[in-house]
Amino acid sequence: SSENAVNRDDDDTSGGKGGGTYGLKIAVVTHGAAGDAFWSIVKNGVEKAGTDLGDTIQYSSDGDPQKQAQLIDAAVNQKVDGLVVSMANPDALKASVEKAVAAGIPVITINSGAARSKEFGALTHIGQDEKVAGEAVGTELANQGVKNVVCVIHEAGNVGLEERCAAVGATLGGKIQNLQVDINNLQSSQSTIKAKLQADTAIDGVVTLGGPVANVAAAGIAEAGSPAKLATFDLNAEVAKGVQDGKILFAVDQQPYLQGYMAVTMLTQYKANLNVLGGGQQVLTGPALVTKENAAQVAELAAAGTR
Amino acid sequence: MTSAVATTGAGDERVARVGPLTRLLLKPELGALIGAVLVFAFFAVLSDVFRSASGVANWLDPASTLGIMAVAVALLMIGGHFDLSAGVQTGTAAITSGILTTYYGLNTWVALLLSLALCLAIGFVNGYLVVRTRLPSFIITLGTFLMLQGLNLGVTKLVTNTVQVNNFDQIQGYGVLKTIFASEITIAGAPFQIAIVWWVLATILGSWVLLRTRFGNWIFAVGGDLTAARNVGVPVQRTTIALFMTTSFAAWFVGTTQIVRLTSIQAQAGFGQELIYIVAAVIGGCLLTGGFGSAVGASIGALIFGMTSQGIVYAGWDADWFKFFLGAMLLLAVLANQYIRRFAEQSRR
Amino acid sequence: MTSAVATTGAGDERVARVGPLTRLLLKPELGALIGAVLVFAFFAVLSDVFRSASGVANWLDPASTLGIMAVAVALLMIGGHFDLSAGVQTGTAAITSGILTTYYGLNTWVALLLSLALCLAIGFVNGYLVVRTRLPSFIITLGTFLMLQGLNLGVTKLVTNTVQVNNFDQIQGYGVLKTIFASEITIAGAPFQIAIVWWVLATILGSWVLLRTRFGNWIFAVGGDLTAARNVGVPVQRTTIALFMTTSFAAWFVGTTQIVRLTSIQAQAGFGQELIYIVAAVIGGCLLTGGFGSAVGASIGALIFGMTSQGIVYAGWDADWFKFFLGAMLLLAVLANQYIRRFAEQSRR
Amino acid sequence: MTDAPLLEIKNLSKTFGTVISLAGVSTTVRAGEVTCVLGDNGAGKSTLIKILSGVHRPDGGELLMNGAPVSLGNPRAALDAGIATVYQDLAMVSLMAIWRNFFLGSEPTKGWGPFRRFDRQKAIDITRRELSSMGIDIRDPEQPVGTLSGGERQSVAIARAVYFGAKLLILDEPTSALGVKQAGVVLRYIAAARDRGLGVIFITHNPHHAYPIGDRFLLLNRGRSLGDLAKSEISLAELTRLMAGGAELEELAHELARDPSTDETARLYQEEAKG
Amino acid sequence: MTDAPLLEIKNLSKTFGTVISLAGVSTTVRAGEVTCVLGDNGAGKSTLIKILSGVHRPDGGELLMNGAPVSLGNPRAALDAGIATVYQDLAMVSLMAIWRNFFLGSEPTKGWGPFRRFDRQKAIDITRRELSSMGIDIRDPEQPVGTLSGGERQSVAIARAVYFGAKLLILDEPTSALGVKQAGVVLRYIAAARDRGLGVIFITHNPHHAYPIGDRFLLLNRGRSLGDLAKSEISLAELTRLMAGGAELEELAHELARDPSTDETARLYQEEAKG
Ligand SMILES: Nc1ncnc2c1ncn2[C@@H]1O[C@H](COP(=O)(O)OP(=O)(O)OP(=O)(O)O)[C@@H](O)[C@H]1O
Ligand SMILES: Nc1ncnc2c1ncn2[C@@H]1O[C@H](COP(=O)(O)OP(=O)(O)OP(=O)(O)O)[C@@H](O)[C@H]1O
Ligand SMILES: [Mg+2]
Ligand SMILES: [Mg+2]
Repeated sequence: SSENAVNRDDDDTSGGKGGGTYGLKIAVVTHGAAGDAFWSIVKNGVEKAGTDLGDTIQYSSDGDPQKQAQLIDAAVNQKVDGLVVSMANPDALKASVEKAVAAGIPVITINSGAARSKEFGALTHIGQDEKVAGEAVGTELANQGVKNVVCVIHEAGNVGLEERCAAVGATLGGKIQNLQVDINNLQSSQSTIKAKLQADTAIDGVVTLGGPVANVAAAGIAEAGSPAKLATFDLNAEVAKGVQDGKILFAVDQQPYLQGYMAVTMLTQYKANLNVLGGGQQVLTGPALVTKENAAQVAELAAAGTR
Repeated sequence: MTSAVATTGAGDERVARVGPLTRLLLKPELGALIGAVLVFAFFAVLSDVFRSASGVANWLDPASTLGIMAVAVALLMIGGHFDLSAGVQTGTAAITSGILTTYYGLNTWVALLLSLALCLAIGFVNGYLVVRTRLPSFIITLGTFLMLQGLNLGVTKLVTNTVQVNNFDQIQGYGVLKTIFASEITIAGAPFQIAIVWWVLATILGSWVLLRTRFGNWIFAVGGDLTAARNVGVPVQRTTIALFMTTSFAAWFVGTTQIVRLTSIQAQAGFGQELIYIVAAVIGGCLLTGGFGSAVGASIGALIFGMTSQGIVYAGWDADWFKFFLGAMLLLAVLANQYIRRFAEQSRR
Repeated sequence: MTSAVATTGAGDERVARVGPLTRLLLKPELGALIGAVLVFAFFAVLSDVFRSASGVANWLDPASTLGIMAVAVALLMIGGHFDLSAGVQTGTAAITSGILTTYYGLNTWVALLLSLALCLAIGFVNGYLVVRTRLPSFIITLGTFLMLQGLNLGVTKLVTNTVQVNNFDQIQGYGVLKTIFASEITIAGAPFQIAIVWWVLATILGSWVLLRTRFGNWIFAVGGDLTAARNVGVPVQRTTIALFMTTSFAAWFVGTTQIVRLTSIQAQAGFGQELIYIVAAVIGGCLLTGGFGSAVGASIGALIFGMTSQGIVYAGWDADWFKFFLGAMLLLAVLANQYIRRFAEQSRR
Repeated sequence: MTDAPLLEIKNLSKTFGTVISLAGVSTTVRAGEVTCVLGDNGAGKSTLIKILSGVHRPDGGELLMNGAPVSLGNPRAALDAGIATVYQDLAMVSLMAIWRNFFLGSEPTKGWGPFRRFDRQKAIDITRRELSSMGIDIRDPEQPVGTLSGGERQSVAIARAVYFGAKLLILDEPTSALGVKQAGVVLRYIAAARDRGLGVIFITHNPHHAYPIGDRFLLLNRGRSLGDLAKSEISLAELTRLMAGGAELEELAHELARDPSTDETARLYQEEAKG
Repeated sequence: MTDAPLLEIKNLSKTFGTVISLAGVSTTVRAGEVTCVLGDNGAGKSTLIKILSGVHRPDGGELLMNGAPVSLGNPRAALDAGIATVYQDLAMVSLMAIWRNFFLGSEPTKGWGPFRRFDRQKAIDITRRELSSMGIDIRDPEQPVGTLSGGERQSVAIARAVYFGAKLLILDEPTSALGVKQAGVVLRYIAAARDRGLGVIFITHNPHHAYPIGDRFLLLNRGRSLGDLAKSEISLAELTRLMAGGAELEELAHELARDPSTDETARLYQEEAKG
């Protein structure tokens, strides 16, 4: 019964094989946990750029700043041609990034750490702080009349997630409280969200910080019979569907694919041609809001892991 | 020699009398049960939603899947072993079923059987390596834990290009699966998950096996004194492997429940849960060194954990301090449990 | 009776002869050492950067801080206990020093002493609860682990409004701290972290304490047979508490190294590391049940772990499969270790 | 077949690491006879019986049961061959109840298929009966074995082996921790087993326990055989002398007493030594 | 002070959960004398000595040392009061080397301040010397105790207690696992300790071991005292009878033998019983 194969790719959204022959070796060192939805899209982006341009990509990541610094050191040791780094904790990476720059390796920072990028000697920064995306969510929710928000943190103490929640609160103008759930046990996360809504019926908005949590939050809101509106960071196929169905008000998309793809492309162009897009100014990849109007278009792409 | 045949049982002058209450208090599960009652009372006072039917249904839900795993893990722990790969195996089960159906179009039941076979095979390998190498199960299952974690992510990425498998609700036969694994039973107006029923059944089965079968006797023996067990002819290797496979079966069951409930599964699902299973078993009175414990106790441990983690939310405490409260509650529960047992032991003189 | 006084030592007809090589192979650390050599050889073949001076400096770096903790944790494990809170205590130490200086303006040295005192107090509480309640240390330190995790986050958020403490390099005396905790020593053109020196010293000290002091004798006894140790008058409680405090001291040292190196610290720092410490100790031959193991072994375990985790990067393997390779390497290392010991035991006949 | 002894041990040897525990030891055990193994501490007695009960595998030598070579790869194999053993370290699980230990590895079951279960009541009843017929009056079969006194534990182990022993019963110092009464009961048990036609291997340090009941005596010293003799070839006095030297015993009694001249024990030992 | 006995035990009692182990037991131990505690299995002998060595705390009764009441809260306190014990379960750590076990809890040190360390060489030398003077020829003091034979382990425990015993030496069935030779050595040790002026409490099931050396006999039965007698008040025959009944022993010897009429052991037991 091959009708079971509801997820089989029928058309390829990856955009051809590419024919680049740059042959550079580029290391990408991020702070995203292995298996994190957002960072897996970034990884897809850098790898696609690698195939398109004919570069060799070495992607590694660790949420612990010291380990991330050691991974950068390892890349520098290997004398890579370019380095892409996300800086959730810039201070911790300072020494390692500067060492790379000193070794003559061009560095581009992505996602977080925009403010310190220049100082450490990076060519440019792609993407924006979580703050910008968070503020966009807060503003939009305020526009929708939401006043009492619970922000669902799925990894306690994660710098990026905390920044997102704080930024939502900054522009919301209402009350915001955090709620902790376990991303690795979504079923119990759903119970926890439900418990929060049952316990505090004044809540009229829920913000989740990743696609998978958004889906269980939607189910939790429904089961608790709460009127709360749901917004989320980051996309995945189910989120796109949820937005289409009206279960999710909107999703904010930082276009992680682009952060990865562009970083590799710009490094390649720099090595080949000493080009720097924006002349060293920060290059923004978002935030783009995915709402009911445009959700249908990105659903397919999200399922393919590029949005 | 006047062979002093026993005046059977009753009325030995060397045996002091003991009240039935004290006797009850001495059972390990009962200490845990009192801990559970305390935790319940505590949160019930703080929040009336917590003690409402829908509140109870809500916190019984996470307790139920945790409880099913805790019972299997308790059996394994009584048998003297750990399974650090138990958590990720729930993910492996769900991911395998999901990919086989939604990507490779296999028949739903065939796919479920294949993922069950895979889990049992993993359990077998865990057990086989443990008995053959005589290395601690902690280190062996740590190896399989890491490998499965990598496999779950690597395979999911490879097949789906994302880190999750979706649309499980669109396969044929999903309705039946939903009835078995994820239907709801309405009691007092609140929807109770069917997993709660499975949990109760698992506890009864686990208890029965432990206390009423020869396999149960072997479990206690293997965990209590491996050399002695081997010397009296207990099939040590078979028992150990069977225990690991039981844990894997439970992981398959819970993993399937998850993908049916959520209709999708994350590559990292289940990661880190293995410790919570062990915690539930230990709160319920299982010895970490093996040879002692009970299935009922492990279930109550799961209940305490479920109530505490949801109760903190009902009580409306600051999320930043969530782990602090969780830790404090756990510590208080086990300390209370211990104190009650000591007290009972004192008073039985 | 002709009191058969011993023909001292040498030349007992019941003792078979054994080569010095076999004797060497039987030491637990040596098995681990061979595992380490295998892992090194493996990655050295795959990547020439791995075996270059700068490569070595790079993978010795994570091994060093892990190794310092692993030695302390090994002592604790030989004494029959676990400390699940060891990882987060590194965070607690660094956060306390960071907040006390950069937010409350305390003198650097006073702040460091206060955070040391705090860590030692945590270790004391862990040990005290374990000896008083006689509950397994696993469950007690799980409680403190969760509580500290909550405290680290809660306090950091409360004081800084963010989840990290920054600008530690701007406190007075930072230069001295940097020299002690985070300076680099250049050998063969590659910068080696001073933590490596501390690691070596910690290993030597740990080994010396274990094998050459009475405290070391007590550690083996307490972990090997608690009742026997108590019966012959070993100060069981004091020994246990001292072991927990030693682990806390190591956590303080490593935490301080971190904040000095990174000049900032995150609220979740150290979380999850506790298991890796235990893994390193176990790879190095420590028994999970206590009473057996060595500091050198634990250090080699840390080395294996450090080489493997960095080696996978040097080998250029796909990060999605990282955990898979890590697990496979660990399993291979312990299996090789075990195989070598078996082989040595066979051949010594 | 009829002529072959129940068990024949030929040139058995065993080395642990650097330690040679057993070197070329031979003896025979016949059905309906008791073979006593005697020897100093560390002579290798326990090692010998551990090989016979499948715990250790020998490094050299041969085992014949009823004339046919057997290999006892594990304790289960030995049990299945009808060999039941009381180990010196008893092989009991301290945390488990007496009745569970009694039937460990040979649990009686009732019911069928998936409902086959441990027949608890039967197990408890048999345990109580077997122990009380040994003069051990257990208060509660649910008591964990770990809380029994040394001698009580020993009695449980012996009762178990006697109950399950089919062809060959091995007892490693079963009487050492026992009171005079209980030791008497054990010797009676051994005699009863022998009279039922079982072969028995009995290890002891007490010549007074060994001689009355033994039919064959294997004397070990530092892993080697000092002699393997039938009862007709040796007297109690000789046996005692071989085990310790009679003159020495006599001397000892003198030495221990404060005033040897008036001590009656000395006389007793003297007499004993004379045989 | 001079008149007060080294240790006086008054009305001691102890209950474990539902089990009454000891109920109102009294006796005295004088310096330079041996008090033997005799009794069936489970009589409460080990419980008594565990109270004396600080392992258990009594539920009732009093302990006086040199006339002054003492409370032995833990084993360290007992050791510091000069009481050294050989436990029935030996209190040794199996995984540790012989010499480490020997000095466990009382390690000799050298050096000072932070460099104070376990004096290894001294410990190893003393261990080897003390053991070989007991006739135990250890091959390697580094051997883990767990790999020693039962009797070897026993000897190490005894050698340790004798070495560290200051005022009162307690031995719980020290000879039960020992060969005839080694048992003789232990008895000699006890006599030597006594002659050095130590008080000794000696537990055994063997009247032949107890009588020659004992000055006082405490007979326990099911937790209660059957009598607390000086040597002058009792003969070996009586003692043996009290412990098991002489007639029964005789009968047993008959029973065990295949052909009682010709058996010399029966005669021997008869003689013994007559005293
Ligand atoms: N597993 C082992 N590893 C190393 N050596 C061992 C092991 N088992 C026994 N030995 C050694 O073999 C020798 C014989 O031991 P065994 O236990 O057979 O003696 P035994 O005759 O039973 O003595 P006892 O009368 O004291 O019980 C001893 O010296 C002992 O140290
Ligand atoms: N920790 C304990 N818990 C429960 N009961 C115990 C405990 N220790 C001893 N007992 C019980 O107390 C009684 C006396 O035990 P004890 O060990 O003192 O006997 P004993 O005279 O030394 O016997 P043996 O000669 O067999 O060594 C026994 O019946 C035993 O079951
Ligand atoms: Mg023996
Ligand atoms: Mg006793």
